[in-house]
Amino acid sequence: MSSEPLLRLENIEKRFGGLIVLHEQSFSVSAGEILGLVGPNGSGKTTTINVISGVLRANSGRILFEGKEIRNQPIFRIARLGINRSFQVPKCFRAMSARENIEVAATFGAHAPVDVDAILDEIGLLRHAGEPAGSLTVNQQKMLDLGRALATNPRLLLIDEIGAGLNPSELGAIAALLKSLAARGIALIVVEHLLEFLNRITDRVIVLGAGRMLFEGSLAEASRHPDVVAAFIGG
Amino acid sequence: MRKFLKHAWTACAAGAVASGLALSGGAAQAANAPSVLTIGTLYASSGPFAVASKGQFEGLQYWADTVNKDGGTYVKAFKKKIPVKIIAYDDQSSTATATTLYNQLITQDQVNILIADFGSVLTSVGIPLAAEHKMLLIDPTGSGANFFTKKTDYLADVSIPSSTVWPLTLGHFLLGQKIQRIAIIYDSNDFDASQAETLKATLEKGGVKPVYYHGVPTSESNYTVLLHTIAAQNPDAVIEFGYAPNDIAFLRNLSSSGLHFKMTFTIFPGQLLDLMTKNVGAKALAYTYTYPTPPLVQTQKVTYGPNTAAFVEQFKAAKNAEPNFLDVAGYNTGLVVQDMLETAPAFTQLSFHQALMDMSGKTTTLLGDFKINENGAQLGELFSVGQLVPSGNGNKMVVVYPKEKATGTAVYPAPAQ
Amino acid sequence: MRNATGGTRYAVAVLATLAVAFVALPQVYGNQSVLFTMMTYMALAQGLNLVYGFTGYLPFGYVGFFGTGAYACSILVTFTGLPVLLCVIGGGLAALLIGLILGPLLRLSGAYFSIANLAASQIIYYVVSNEALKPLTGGPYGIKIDQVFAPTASYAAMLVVLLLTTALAAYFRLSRFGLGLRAMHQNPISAAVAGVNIVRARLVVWLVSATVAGLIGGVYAWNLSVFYPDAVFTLEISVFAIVFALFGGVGTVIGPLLGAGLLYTFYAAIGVSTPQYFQLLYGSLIVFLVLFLPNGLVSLLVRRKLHVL
Amino acid sequence: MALLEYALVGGILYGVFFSLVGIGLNLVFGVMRMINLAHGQFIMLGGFGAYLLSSHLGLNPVFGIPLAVAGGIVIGWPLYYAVVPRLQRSNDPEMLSFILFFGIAQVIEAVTLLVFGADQHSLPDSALGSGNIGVLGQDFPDSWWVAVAVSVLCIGGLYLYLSSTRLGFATRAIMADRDEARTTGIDVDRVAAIAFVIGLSLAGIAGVFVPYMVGSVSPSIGGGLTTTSFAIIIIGSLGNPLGTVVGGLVFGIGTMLMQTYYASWSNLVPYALLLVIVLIRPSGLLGKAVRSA
Repeated sequence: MSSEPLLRLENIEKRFGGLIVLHEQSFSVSAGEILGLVGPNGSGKTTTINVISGVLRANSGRILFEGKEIRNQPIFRIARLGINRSFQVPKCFRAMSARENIEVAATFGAHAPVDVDAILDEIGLLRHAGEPAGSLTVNQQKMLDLGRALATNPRLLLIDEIGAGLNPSELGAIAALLKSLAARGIALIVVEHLLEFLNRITDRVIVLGAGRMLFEGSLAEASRHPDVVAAFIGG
Repeated sequence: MRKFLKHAWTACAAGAVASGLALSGGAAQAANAPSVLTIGTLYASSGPFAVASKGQFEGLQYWADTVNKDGGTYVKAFKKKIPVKIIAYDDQSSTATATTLYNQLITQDQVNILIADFGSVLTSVGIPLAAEHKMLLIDPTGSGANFFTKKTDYLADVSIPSSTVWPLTLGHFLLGQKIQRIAIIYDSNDFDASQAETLKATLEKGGVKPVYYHGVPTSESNYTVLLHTIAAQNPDAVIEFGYAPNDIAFLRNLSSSGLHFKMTFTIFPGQLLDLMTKNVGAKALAYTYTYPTPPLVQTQKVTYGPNTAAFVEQFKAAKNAEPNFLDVAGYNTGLVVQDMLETAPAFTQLSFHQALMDMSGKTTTLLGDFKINENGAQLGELFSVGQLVPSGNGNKMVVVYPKEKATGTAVYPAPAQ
Repeated sequence: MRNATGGTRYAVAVLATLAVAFVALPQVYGNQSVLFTMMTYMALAQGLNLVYGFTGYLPFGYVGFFGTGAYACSILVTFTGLPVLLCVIGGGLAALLIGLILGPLLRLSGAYFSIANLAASQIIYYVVSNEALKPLTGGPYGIKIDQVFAPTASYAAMLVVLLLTTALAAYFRLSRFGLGLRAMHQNPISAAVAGVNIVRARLVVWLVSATVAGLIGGVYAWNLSVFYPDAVFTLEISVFAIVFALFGGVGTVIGPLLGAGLLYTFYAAIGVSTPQYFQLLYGSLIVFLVLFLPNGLVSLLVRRKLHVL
Repeated sequence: MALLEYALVGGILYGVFFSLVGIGLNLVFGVMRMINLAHGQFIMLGGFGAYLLSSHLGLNPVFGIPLAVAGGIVIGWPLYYAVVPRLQRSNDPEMLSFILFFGIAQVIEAVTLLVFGADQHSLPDSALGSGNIGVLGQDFPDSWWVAVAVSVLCIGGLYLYLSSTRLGFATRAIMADRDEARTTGIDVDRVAAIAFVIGLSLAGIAGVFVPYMVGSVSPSIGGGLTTTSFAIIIIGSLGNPLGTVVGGLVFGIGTMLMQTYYASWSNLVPYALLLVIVLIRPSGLLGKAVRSA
């Protein structure tokens, strides 16, 4: 049982029309682990997250969550199984209050009762709980997006570029938060451009280039790998 | 914007007050003679029935003007003349609006006499309401076959016979001319489809089966390809039953298609000759057939009111315009009401209805014989068949059938133009 | 959700006000047809609000369900002799069935959905009014069910349907299900990620809205009792429902009621006083509304920080 | 067989004309993402313009074409700036514009009704030639051929405008992505206002020939023309002006075949086609439409 990873992708392929954006992706994540997903723009990082969370459907391959195939499941069912995500551009319910944003997820996505106040506190928005999400700053909206994901009691979290635009102290706080989530046993897949930030929270990364997995291992090793270098420089 | 809303509110309130004031006027019809006789009716200023409805309404109004010039209409129940006042609302050709407005006339204005709007569609919704409130609905032109299925005291079709019987004469004419190949194209609505059905049945009884018999949507506006399809059956006579816009499109397409038939029949040249001539051109109308209606055909001997020729003179003098059939139908409705009031011994709806029944079969107006049955259907004057024959710059109507009314003989086959 | 009980009390108050108003009004104002038509449009605006206000799908062919209900009810009266109330419910079920058949339209976005729905309503209209269906629907000759004509009973029935529709709107506004709807309306993908079954929620709302329109149509047919296909399929019915709902404010419970109530009064008033300018006034009013009050009357209340149901 | 050929040729001619009827609506939608629900009323105005010229000034109705263009400018330019930027800022421009243009349609119809009355009006047949021209042995009236020729010229002209002028290029950029276009420095409102003017002018030009193709013009014909135009542009695909030609042809041929073989069902054609195409291929024959979730 313990050898079975929480999530396993097997030969996932995704095409847009004739364009193949994900080639035969296969990797896995275990509970409590933080996996980094790096690569240049257009390398398929966000597409990978979209495919796992059900926002996009893979054309072939298998996605196994706790050994069960979830590839053709609708988004909401994947969410209820315990996979959730944040968005690169936060997608909040702008006319609803911060609290209501969390309540939606707590009501529909979680199996067990959720302490909404605790989540608001965790993402630093308790004081803004009554304000409409649309009036929050972009960074606050990012946190709200994350909070919305947390309110579904996820066991796998997909984090899409949460660091962009944050100052060092905010980055530090986020890093601490993500690590504490992992410590609770939540698996995380973190898409990030800020390698230094990534280096702080993860010891395993997957490097994507043009939809292919170029490398899997530590970030330090990755920077020495010729394919990776070529992909980033555009060679 | 708040200001704007405030205005809207004020307008709203003002409207409500104004209508409230207007409504309080017509109340209380007691044993004492009212100072003015209220006649409620509807018309449509816009929408598909506007042209016809406004014609009918003008005719009725003209009648009211004429009697008021004489000090009103004589009411037997009160043994004196009382002026009439027409209360009319605009239903915009909408049945939903017509429903509320019929009710307005009955319950708020409490009119003495209730007259329906033009045509079956706008008449239909008034029928149950009138019956519910025990009002006699005087129905000038609503001739849906559905209306007259059982005995009623509250409905009387006074000006035109049910469209079901319109083509009887036409059918006999076609049989009499021994025309074998007949094409019938009609619009899928009550008015036209019921005529097509009657004509087909009449022809089949005479042993003639139409070579083409198809309904088209009432919205049909281009007949070019249809005409070609019809022509492929080599018909001698083509009968098109439509509303005025259909007839216009049909005749225009026919004249520009280069096709020619020995006989072509449409409905509206006989009712709205000016409109049709303006839109189709006199040349395209030449030698086509239609149901000629007053004032294009004249009723000389009447038992009540002016005869057709006299009416046309009066109307032209007063309105500076030629009356069309719908003006006549509206005016005739007024005349029938007038005769009814002169003979009804009591001022009640039932007495009114009885008066109409008593008049039935004994009355002839400018529109012809007046005859209704106990279901309220009009059985009077059947339409004859007429042909438009070139005369000067336009066409003149020649009644070609039945014989006793004929003013000439049919030019058959029609010469190619 | 903290206001749930307050909201419920508010909803009960709205329902009670409606009920009292429409029971009392005929005592002081004798033109019951105006009141009946007003209720019809209030219910239609509310029914349309269920789907437009809570999902953002504008059903331009809403009249298709209304007409379906009217005809299904009339056909049942004509051929089965069932009690008329059952026939009205039959009208609702027929509209539900049509809604189910048209369910795949929900895959379309914005304008496509509206127009495809419009096309569907026209198809129903043309089929019902086609001569080939004369034995069943009366085709172009119209249908007549005056054997059950009962203005007072149908008035009461319309009031019940109006209350039902309004209660549904309140449910959509206040319940857990409604919370999901609001989230979905604002951002369908986030709502799905938050666990809302958006496909099912949309379909449920769509079917409920369709059924309601069918019930309204059934009662309307009962009240008219003699009518032609145009009377229950005219596009004007959709348009009025849309304009009324928008005028009041969609996505709320009281908005469509206010909108239909006020605007229909306005309609009836100018229809009686200055009919020749009616269409002009009405058209201009719509233009002004969209430009200056796009979120409806209730937005004025919201701007003053008043709680709106 | 002759019947089939006649229906096909007739359907093509009718369809080409109806492409012109629909194309203005589609251009406006493509550029503004707004549905001009008053489209049919603008067509109707074009018809009345030609009627005025013909009946009061004794001019040939084809002079209605420059009049339609002038009308498009005089009405379209101020109308665009009065309402569109304001609507674009609202929370649901697509749906609010739908309703706004419905209001405008009502106003136009009401004013026309007050000025001209509810009667049908038509134009003299002889003005566009009273003979017939045949193709493949199938004769059609001269007026059809003139209408078709004008339609082809207008659609061709629009194609050239979009494909080979700077403004046309900017127009296509806006159709592809309004915001992106704005960031590249295109004066979106100016380009879109021009497209709106072109859309209304094309509607007006179509209106000049409406009395020939559908018998007559009257204030109440606008609504029906709008719905037919909708069907045509959806069959083609919303926002793709050239798809409209495909839509027009499908509509024209479908209608004429139905008229020939199942006349009473012919009014179902545009709607049934629309529904079937939208369900099988939601993007129309040339485009995209499915929402992302």
